[in-house]
Amino acid sequence: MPHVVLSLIVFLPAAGALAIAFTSKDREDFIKLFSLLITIAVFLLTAWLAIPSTGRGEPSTFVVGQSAMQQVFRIPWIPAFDIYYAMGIDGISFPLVLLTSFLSMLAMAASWNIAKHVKGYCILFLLLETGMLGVFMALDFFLFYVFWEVMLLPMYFLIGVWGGPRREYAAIKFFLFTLVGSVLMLVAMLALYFSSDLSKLTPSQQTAARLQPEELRAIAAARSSSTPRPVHTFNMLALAEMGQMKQSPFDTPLLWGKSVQWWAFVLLLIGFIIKVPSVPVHTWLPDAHVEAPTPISMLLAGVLLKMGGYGIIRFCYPMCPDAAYDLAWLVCALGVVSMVYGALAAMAQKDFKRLVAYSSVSHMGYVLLGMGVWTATAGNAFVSDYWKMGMNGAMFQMIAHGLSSAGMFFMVGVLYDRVHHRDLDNFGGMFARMPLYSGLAVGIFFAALGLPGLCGFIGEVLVVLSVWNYDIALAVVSASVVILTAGYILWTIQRVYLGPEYKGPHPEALTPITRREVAVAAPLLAFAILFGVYPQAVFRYMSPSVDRTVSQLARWTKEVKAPRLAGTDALPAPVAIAGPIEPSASALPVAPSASK
Amino acid sequence: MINPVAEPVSLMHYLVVGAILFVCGVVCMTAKRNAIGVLMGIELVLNGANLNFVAFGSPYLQSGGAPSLGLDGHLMALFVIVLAAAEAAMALAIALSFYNAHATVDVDQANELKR
Amino acid sequence: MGIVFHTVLFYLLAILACGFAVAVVLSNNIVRMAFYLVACLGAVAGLFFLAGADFVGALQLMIYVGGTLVLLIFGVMLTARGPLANIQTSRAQWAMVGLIGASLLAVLLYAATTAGKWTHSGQIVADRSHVSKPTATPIGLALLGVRADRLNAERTDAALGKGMAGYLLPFEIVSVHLVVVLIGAAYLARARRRATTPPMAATSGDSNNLDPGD
Amino acid sequence: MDLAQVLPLLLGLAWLTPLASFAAIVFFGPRMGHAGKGAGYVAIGAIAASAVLSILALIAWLIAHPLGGGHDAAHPVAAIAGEWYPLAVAGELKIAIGYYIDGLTVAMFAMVTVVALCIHVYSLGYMHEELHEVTDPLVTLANGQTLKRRGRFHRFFQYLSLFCFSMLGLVIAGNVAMVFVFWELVGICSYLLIGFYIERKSASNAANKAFIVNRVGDFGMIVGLMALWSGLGTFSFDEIFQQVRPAGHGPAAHGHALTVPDGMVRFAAREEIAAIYQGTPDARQAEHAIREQLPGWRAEGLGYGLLVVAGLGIFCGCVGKSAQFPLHVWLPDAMEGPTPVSALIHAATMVAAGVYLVGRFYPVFTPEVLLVIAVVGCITLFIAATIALTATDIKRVLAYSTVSQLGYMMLALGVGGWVAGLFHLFTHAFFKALLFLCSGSVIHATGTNEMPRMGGLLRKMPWTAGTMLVGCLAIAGAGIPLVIGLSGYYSKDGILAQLYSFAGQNPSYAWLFYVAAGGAALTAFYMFRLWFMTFLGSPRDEHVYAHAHESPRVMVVPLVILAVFAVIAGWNVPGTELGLQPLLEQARPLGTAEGASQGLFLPTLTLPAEHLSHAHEIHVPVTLLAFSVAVAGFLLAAVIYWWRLLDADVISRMFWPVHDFLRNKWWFDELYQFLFVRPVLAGARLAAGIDRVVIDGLAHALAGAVRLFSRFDDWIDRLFVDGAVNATANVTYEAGLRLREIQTGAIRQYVMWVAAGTVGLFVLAMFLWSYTLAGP
Repeated sequence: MPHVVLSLIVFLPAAGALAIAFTSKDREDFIKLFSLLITIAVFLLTAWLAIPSTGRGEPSTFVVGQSAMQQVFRIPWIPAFDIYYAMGIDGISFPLVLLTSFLSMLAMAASWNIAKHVKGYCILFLLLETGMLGVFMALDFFLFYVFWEVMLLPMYFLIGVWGGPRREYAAIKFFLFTLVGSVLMLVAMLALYFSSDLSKLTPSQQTAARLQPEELRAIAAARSSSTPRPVHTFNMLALAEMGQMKQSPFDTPLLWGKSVQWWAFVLLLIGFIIKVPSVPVHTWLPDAHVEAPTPISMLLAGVLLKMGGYGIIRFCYPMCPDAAYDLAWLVCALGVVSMVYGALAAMAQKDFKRLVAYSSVSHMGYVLLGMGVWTATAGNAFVSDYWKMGMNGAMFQMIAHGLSSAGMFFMVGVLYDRVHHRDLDNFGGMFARMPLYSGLAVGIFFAALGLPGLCGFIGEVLVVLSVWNYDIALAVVSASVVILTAGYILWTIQRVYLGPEYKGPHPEALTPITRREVAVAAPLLAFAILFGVYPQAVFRYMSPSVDRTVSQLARWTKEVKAPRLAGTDALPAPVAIAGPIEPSASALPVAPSASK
Repeated sequence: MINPVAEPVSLMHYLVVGAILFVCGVVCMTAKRNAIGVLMGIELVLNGANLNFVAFGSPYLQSGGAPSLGLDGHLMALFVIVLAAAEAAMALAIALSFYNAHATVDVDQANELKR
Repeated sequence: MGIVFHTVLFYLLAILACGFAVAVVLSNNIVRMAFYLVACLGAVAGLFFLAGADFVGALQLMIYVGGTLVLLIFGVMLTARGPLANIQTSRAQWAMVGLIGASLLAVLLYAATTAGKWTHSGQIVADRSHVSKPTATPIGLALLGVRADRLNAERTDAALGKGMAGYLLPFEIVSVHLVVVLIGAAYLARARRRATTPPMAATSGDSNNLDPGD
Repeated sequence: MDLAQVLPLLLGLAWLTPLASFAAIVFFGPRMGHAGKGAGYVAIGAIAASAVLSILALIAWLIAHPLGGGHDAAHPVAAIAGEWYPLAVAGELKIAIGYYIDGLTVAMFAMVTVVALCIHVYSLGYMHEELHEVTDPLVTLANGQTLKRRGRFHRFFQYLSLFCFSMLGLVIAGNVAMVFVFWELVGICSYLLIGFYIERKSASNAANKAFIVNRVGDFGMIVGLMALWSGLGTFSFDEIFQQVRPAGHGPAAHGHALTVPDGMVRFAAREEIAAIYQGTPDARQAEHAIREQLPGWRAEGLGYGLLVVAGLGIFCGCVGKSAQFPLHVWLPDAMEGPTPVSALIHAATMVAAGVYLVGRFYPVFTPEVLLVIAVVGCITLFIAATIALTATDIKRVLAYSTVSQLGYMMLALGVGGWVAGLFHLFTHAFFKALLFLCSGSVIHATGTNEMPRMGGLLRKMPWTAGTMLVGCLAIAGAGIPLVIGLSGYYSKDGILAQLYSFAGQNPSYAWLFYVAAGGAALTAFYMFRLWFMTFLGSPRDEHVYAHAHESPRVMVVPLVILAVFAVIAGWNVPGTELGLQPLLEQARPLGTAEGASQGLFLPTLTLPAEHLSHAHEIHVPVTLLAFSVAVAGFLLAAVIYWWRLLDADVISRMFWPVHDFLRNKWWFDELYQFLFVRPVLAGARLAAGIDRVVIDGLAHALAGAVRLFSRFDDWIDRLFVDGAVNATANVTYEAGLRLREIQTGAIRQYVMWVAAGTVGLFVLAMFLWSYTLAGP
């Protein structure tokens, strides 16, 4: 009963929001407690899903090691436009789902200080959680888009109502930037929809795309018809299959000599890098973070930014591989520029939260870079291992950044709750006043610094190590970011936590960290350490799917793109790429036996 | 010249009486400022209508060849009577209530909603 | 052709009914109006008998004359005090009312006298065999859902079956309606003791709350 | 039991015990005994257990591989390599946590744990005051008072335990990635311990400086790692060495000559490979063609540059960690930390990790890289030694001395003296730890770091003075020439002999030898300057002198133990070949015994094999030379600071430009401030400014334009669209107002209207539809 579990996970928060809507707004404590219980329930559900399935019979939980989509279901929703209510999870989305439910739980626990309009806050918060979870689980492009927008609106209000002094400005900025992105995404989505044609899929591809009987009938009808009419679809799996076909329906020219998939890739990429965010469309982030209340900052940095990366790996690459191959340099360059630029900008900040926000820009640059390193080229004998490493690193970096940035924002929030300012030059001496807090905070900051043994290191090092094979100059520049990162983080620690005494206002308010705050921060740090020491805990879930995506693209490069580049299609390549992917026939660049 | 008493009564006769009662009722409703008077007008109107029902349902008055309502007419009349009773009770209660509040039963004084 | 007593009786009763109705209209004294109305309704009951509607007539006497009008007279007595008993209507209004009443009467009389013309002729549906029978039993049966008078009828709706188009449901609705109305009337007309509300309750903020319990 | 199973177990346990101690102190530290005093004992217990386990491992190793086999390159002792668990796997690429154990590893374990144990015990006494509330006279609060704070005894030992864990992990690491992991961890421990006095601005600045400068080195190291990784597809030492030093290559049949691995050749020949793949449809045929081409490409030199980059990159990391020029600036500042920390981390172990890594990674370095290492080491030793001449802070003198000695090690490694360089690492660890602990004892007694305020302390603290004299003699390389000497005598002689051998082969690089020899004189000079200024002469500051006292036994005993090691570390067990030097000789990596030559870019450079330097004609003159320059340095120091025949002030005034130059540490800090720090900060401000002005400006301008257009649109709307709508509404409203007057609220009127309406309807019906109504 996959649809029950997944739907329950997605819509339980929404149901909770509905229940709260019928509760008196004066019962604030009850509402908070109820929301917390809902988020805990969602987390427990996802955690239950994470228990590896035994593999006997119909798997009810996640099957570790399976690379394909799991728990898939597709139910007609708006049949007139081929829109399905389709969900599923795989190694790419499931860790993000877990991260979302985990951070939502902690963020709700961090929301105890919210005093204004508690009822409205909790309702919007839970709606936001539904949107976030839905984005990661949706398997229908349209459904994805709906959830994407569902998540946008509560965020706007959460920033705009519960934010700081310039909240309206920040909320509108956030909203407009993201809306531009989603409009472009909508255009791309429609372009892909109207170019798609299910009847071009082979039977094995149809199975892989989980086509429903009515769709198969439509295909049969279209094929037998004297005037062939394309069968459009929003099915993400089918779109990916189509994008990687030898004669892809997305290859038709659209505008200025560029194909449909080129335009779709560019539009989608812009939409997603706004969310990531990457330079130069990142300026909404510092403002939104500075103004948003602490728990919302946690979610914004911890989950929302990940949707950009998720979108790129789920949409841009599998659906538009041709454009992705041609524009891989752009993705990499954006990533590197973001890394350097974000780190530099962070160094110049005086506002604590702004600094953390810019660190997010820098850290999310790794994600773009890791995804972009398309090393499976002819010169590398189409070996995709380095790209796999980069992609795995990028995905891991998303999880790691989700933990560390949420932690950092929470740590800033703890201070802000007490002294009500964030001026970095007016702190100091926290170690003496709040030793436990400072210990946790420094631990989390070290995780962001990329210290080995903490989660930030793994993602960064995998990404950086994978770049050299793609481009040496980019690799060197990206490696240099470790210096800048150390610079701004250590400088921050020095200014806030070290030193003889606190210099700012309200020194009397600096009470020790409460038990509730420890309960939020400690799990974050604990997971940061766990994932830093034993990253396989994440990779076991993630790698099979990531590797499969990369392998498919590598195979596509070998069988479709390389002949295209060579200007000859004479290669005896199969018509389509589908089915199980065997390890590449060619060995690693190095065969030790060869030199012995 | 036809002798009126030698002719059997036709439907028309009843209808004429009903019409007269009806008009009297309407005039009563319109002209009386007393709420009770208005009520009485209503009773007259209802009776006029009732007379019509009964006349149409009567088997003796078929000279015009009109189809008889039969028992249905009687039943309609019955319902009207009962509902009139209900209406009278209700209206009187309202009138009393109004009287308690305003110490008058002049319907022209009942114009609070207009203000 | 001799005198048809039925006709004579009709004229008599008709004149009585109309006369008393006019008297109700013209009278200014509310008590007298009530009396005239009683007489008028009694005459109408007579007309019902004449038309063969014995049960309706009986009920007319019982409910109207014996019930409703008693109720009305109670109302009169409760509200009629001194100068308030007769509230004068202006002459201009009378003129207006008269004009409209006369034209309405004209229209209705025209309609009544031409009734035969606009009804379809030649279709006498009712079975004459039971006309002389009393109507109370068939009406009672009809109120219970059985149309004894239609048992032999040819035209019935197929869905209902012969004799099965009675008035059980309307009857029930009417009875419930009556109960509701009476309870509502009793509630509306109950004595209010607003003046005796204690000052504490008046200041407690819910003095405008129409709570029947106080 | 099988050694391949026992050693990983023993060393793994020795590695993890300090981690357990760290975890225990993190969670229960403040509650351990009075004011966390128990934490010290926990940490000492852990490191003692580590030491025992390490020595057991050493014994096991020596039993399995007895020393004395000579330079048997044909049958090298195989290292024990394996992996514990993977960190990340991508296709056939894998990064894992593993181990690589050979003689060097075992020896390092024993050295690190023993020195650390001594220092732990010493710290028990040195950090004693952290048990109470501490008054820090160096920190002044805003209200003018000096800082009073709670003691942080347990935290100190917590960091020490973490450091020991990280350092041992670095040593046992089975691959370069794991080395990097622990490289960073020792870095952060160093950061935490340098900044132990968090209230002092200078301390936190120094900590930041140390970490960031190290990160600069790490940047280079990452570049090296990337080159290595992309070329070889593995980080494991074992596999790297197999690929770089394949059997059967080289002059001798058993010679493992340096070979550019296939992967690097392929990486450099990407365009050719792409061409082959595009010309050959079948992947297997293409692979075959590529394999045939590989030797040719290698002969063309493809991929050699990548190997050089990899070597230089790795060395870059070592430069940072071992404080070599140009990244040496952090180490002297790191003396802000407590003195035991300086002894353990910044003298004996962590800073030697760079040297250790160069030694470990030795087979991968091409002659060009080795030359760079040698030159950097040489420059470092000279610069640091000169700065040490004028420093007055006792710890800074030792710090520069450390930098200089590390330079010696690098220099030795760079000219092919693998054993010499690493041997010096070990001996240096003992005597430099000893020297630092002695200086700590002095500081503990006098409360000051400044040597000009000391003097005549010999009478007050004889034990400290005695052991420190041993240390000075050891570092100066004292001994009876050609007969016997302290540990430094052997190691320094080894370095100079190899240099001499190298200079003989490469006359154009002979200056390396002269600088090193001169450095030996400088070493003797500044060390004895330190000792004389501190312990001899008359007290210069009566207050300090009166305050001084010998340290408690808990601090003196480690001094004595270390002094013993400083004396004997260079000796073999009499009558046998059992000693440090033979152990290292046994651990010599593959293919390095024959020396190296014929680099692609420097074909004339030749690194002589190390055993050549043991030849009599090299060994004897070098030993005598080294002894004489050391004596010269000692005599000069004695003339100035002991016998006072020359006045130091007069000399410094005479050579004031040189003196100023050295006092200001060659202006390195200022130079870097100007060259790097300020431009980066300016870049940061620029980036923030671009965000604020350009990008946000653009967004705001766009928003403004849209709002302007919307205002225009609004005007259109109000004029036309709204006009029409409003007009409709107004008309309706007016009509409503009129109609409202009919609503009198009078029931009677309503009835009248109904009646009138009925009449009207009837009339209308009769006139219009009379025929219809009347029927036929």
